[in-house]
Amino acid sequence: MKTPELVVSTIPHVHGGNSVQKMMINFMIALLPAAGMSVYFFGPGAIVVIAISVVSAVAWEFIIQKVMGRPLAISNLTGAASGLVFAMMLPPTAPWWMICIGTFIIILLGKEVYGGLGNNPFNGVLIAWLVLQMSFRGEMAGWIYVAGEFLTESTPLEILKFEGLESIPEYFTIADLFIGRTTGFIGEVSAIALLIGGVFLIVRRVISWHIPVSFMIGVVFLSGIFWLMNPEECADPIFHLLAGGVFLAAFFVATDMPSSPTTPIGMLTYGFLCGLVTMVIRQWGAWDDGAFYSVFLISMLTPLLDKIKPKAYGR
Amino acid sequence: MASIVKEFTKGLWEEVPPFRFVLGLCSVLAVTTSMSSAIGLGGGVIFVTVMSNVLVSALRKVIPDKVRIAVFIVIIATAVIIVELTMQAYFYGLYEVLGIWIPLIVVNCLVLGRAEAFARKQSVILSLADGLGMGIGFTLSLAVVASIREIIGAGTWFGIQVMPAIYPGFTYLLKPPGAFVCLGIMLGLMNVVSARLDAKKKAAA
Amino acid sequence: MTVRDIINMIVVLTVVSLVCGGGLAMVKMATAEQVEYQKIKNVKEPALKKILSDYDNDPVSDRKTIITGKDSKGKDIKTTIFYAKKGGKLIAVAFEAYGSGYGGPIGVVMSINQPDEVLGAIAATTNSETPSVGGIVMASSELRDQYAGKPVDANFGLNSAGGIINAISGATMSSIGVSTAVKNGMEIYKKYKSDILG
Amino acid sequence: MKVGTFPGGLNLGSIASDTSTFHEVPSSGTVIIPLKQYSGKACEPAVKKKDEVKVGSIIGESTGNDDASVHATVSGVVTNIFKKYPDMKGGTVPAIEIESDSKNELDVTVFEGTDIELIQKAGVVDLDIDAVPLHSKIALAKEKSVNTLIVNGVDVESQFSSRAVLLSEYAGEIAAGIDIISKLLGVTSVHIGVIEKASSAISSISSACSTAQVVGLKDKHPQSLRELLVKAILGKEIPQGGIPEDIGVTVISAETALFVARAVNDKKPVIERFITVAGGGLSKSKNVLVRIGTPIKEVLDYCGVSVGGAGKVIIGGPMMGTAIHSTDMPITKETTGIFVQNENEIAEFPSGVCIKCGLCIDICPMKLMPFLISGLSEAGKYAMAEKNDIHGCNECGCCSYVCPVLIPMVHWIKFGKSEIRAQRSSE
Repeated sequence: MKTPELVVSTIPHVHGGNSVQKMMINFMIALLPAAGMSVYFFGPGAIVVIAISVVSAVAWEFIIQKVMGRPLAISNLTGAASGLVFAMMLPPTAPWWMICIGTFIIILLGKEVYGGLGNNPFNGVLIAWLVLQMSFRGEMAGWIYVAGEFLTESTPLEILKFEGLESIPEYFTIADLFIGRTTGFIGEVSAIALLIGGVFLIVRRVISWHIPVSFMIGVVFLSGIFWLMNPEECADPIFHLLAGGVFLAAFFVATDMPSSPTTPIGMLTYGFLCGLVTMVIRQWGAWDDGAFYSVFLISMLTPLLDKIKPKAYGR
Repeated sequence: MASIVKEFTKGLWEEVPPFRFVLGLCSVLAVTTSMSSAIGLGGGVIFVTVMSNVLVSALRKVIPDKVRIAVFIVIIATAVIIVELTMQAYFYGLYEVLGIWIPLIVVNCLVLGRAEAFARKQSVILSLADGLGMGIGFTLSLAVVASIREIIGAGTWFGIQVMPAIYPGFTYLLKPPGAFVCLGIMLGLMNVVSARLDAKKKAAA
Repeated sequence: MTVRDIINMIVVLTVVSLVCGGGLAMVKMATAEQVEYQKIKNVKEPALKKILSDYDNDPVSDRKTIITGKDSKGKDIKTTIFYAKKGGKLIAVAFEAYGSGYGGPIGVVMSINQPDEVLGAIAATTNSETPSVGGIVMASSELRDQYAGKPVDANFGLNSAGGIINAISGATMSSIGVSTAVKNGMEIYKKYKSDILG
Repeated sequence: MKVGTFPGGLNLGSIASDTSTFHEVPSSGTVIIPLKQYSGKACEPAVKKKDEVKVGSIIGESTGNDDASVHATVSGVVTNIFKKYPDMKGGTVPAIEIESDSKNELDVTVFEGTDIELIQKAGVVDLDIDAVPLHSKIALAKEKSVNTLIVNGVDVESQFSSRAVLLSEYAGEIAAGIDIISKLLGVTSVHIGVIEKASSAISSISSACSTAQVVGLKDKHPQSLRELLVKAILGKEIPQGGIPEDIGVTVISAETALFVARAVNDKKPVIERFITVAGGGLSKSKNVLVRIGTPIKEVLDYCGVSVGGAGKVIIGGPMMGTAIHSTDMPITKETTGIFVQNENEIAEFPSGVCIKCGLCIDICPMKLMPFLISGLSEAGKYAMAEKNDIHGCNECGCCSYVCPVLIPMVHWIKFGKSEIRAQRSSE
């Protein structure tokens, strides 16, 4: 041939430019409102926790990938994003060594031992959180409350569980829960900030609406049944939706890609089951909040839920 | 003589029961919360493997094939009850801690496995070496897992404080999921190390 | 399979089982005494340590079992007596007696100092009383202190029944149980004194 | 006006496209005309070396049901008859080389016969992705008693605009062609699918063609595929592995109707194509009228498109087209458009580990699970891939386009399909 050789390859010849890095940047941007609110309510302690968590997660990722002889993949920002979500699930008083242990577990036991990103059957952040919950109960429950006067050391759900429904109005109103003027893990307190972030994620197509919406429907459904049966002792669905980690779990934890189903019906089932189990734990369980536990439990069903395929065209 | 040494040492590395054959895992998971219970159970297992191997090997020509499992179980159960009684008589505290796990040595697949796979076909001396090696290998594995779990989980070793007093104790490792994770990591490390060794051997050859 | 094989199987199984059974029986016999000692040492010694003091022997090995009457089914009731010695000289005896409390029998170990025959101290062994009530009775020194130093033949009933012991308020049943146990114990001591000290 | 669409698919945000009329590419020295420009078997050459031909002379005559006549597109001398000339699909076809005498004399021989014979003699094929000879397509449709005709007025890819321009410029001829075809088929309803945005195309075809219903369609890739055209316009689905005729529908493209009108009314053969040239430094795509057989190089030169040394020339669009290795290849009836990429625009798919984000499932217009099928093909588990509807894939490329870890899913699916085909044929 006379002309120079042209490049030949299979289709498609163009790419949309989507990448894990872009998704993770969007993911972290979506967490910024919640992080900002946590700094406002909990003070500089929250910044320290977030900074330690993000930096140590990236550092562990670097070290572990070097030691294991894997190609470095820090630039896809999954480590940083995991560190940020993880910080959201810690109390503002979390000691530095505990955060470092947690991020180590995220990267090693949550991701790299399975062969790296995409092969992990569970959300590494949840694994680390559960390990810390089992090991350091005291350190995982140190609330401080900075903006405004000191009210209580218990979270709304602890008050509901151990003091009863009638004590809640003494400490919190629904508006407080919505804005975040309450106790809890640094990222879970402000429902409005999480909602803004979650909607941003859905608009940017980083996550689909199925899991968060069905998660909340599950919570509202079961708490509604409990409430209708016994309005004297059970809190109403709005309280259950706003208190504790439902928003954080629904938008940022349950939607972890490798450990959640991929098909629409699978995602809807997954979210709904997460919501139900959350309420079961809150109602009858030993823990006050079940949002994160339920996600971990239901993510074991993911391979099964992935068998629910959409109806193919022409089938 | 060389074969005796070989049969003895294989249980220490090449065929170390819990990590290579993934045998006897329930006790590995259950009793490794502290060194003393791990060593206690390990001692019991050594005695039982040695005794059952020796007896099975001595009787190997007499035992009819069809009822061999029944005979093995009778022999093993006898050895286990001797261990239980002895422990009750002389190490009562340990006996209390280990509780159900001592009688459960009877169904530890390691013991029956060695009787069935090795002692049934080999001479008494070789069986003795095999049983001893396997038992010690099992005990060492227990000790390794227990050391990791006790030192990191509780900050102690044989009940003696080894970590500084400020150490908070990573109690996750003392709980059942911690045992699984610890065991999994040990299995992984064993594979990595032996793969490296094999590669070296190949490179040398 | 021939008849020979079957017989062979049966013979081997029987012989192996017999030999193993025999061996086990021997081991059991050989260790029986030590096992009993260990059991008592581990179960009773903590209670004994609470009520005996200033001794230099091992009360668990210096023990004697005597028969103290018969129960409703005609079986012998056995009581084990522990001897505390100092320099080879008997300083106290200790044994266990039972009274009935709110949630079943209450076991109380008591020591009787020798040779002056006064009550040394008491402690609970088996205690299935409701923890919040019976537990208080046994844990508080209020009841225990009332017994210390009393002579053996004092009236150990509650003062509501003409005795010398004040019941703990709110735990009358448990107090009655403890006091009955001590009373029973004193009866045993007085009745079998010659056996105990002999 | 009715508006239809299908679930899934991609809005590619098409580049600025040329909506002016077609520029004619001047004929040049030599043309190479393959004797197979459609799916079917090649024609026998009807000329010998050194024969003189004129524009419109038959050089390969259709004899059966699965071929279509081929005509000379310039006047001049046959200089070469190739037995094996490389085609863009990687195979070879027989081809005829004609050296032009620059006179462009018309062949005055007049075709005679019934409408369907005229279509066969004029060499009309369905000018879409799979160019099927039209007379055989009509025969098949009659056999299956088709009652609906869909005219595909959607450009094969979003970057192209030739069909939309054609519909507004040549509405009258297209309407006439549609009438002829619908009479031949005896269909009761006719739909014309046009992209909603192409308002001038919609208005002119609506006024020209009163019997047909014009349906507006969302500008989504791959709307031009007939499966999705049927879904968007009629709401029906074609059974997997089937053809539209199975559910009583036949789909032809808008330019086919134009050439039918010319063949039947004017007795003119198909010697040219209306195509779009896009990419390669063009700020705006360009619509051109090209004689069949013109080397692609000349078309690109005419449009002022530069191909760097390591660039890419794609026949068809960037999503579904075929990259060719040389610009010496001629334009054929199968050429749906030309898309050029410079070296730095070429997308690479180095393949990462799937992170199960579900975007490919979201986007797949055929409602498949692309990551699963491609993973199974890659692992060689073809039976399982078949169970997961590997044959339902129409290779539109959407899944790879959105994949954040750049898995070449279409590649693996195509590979899996060809392996399954190979296994079948060896059995």
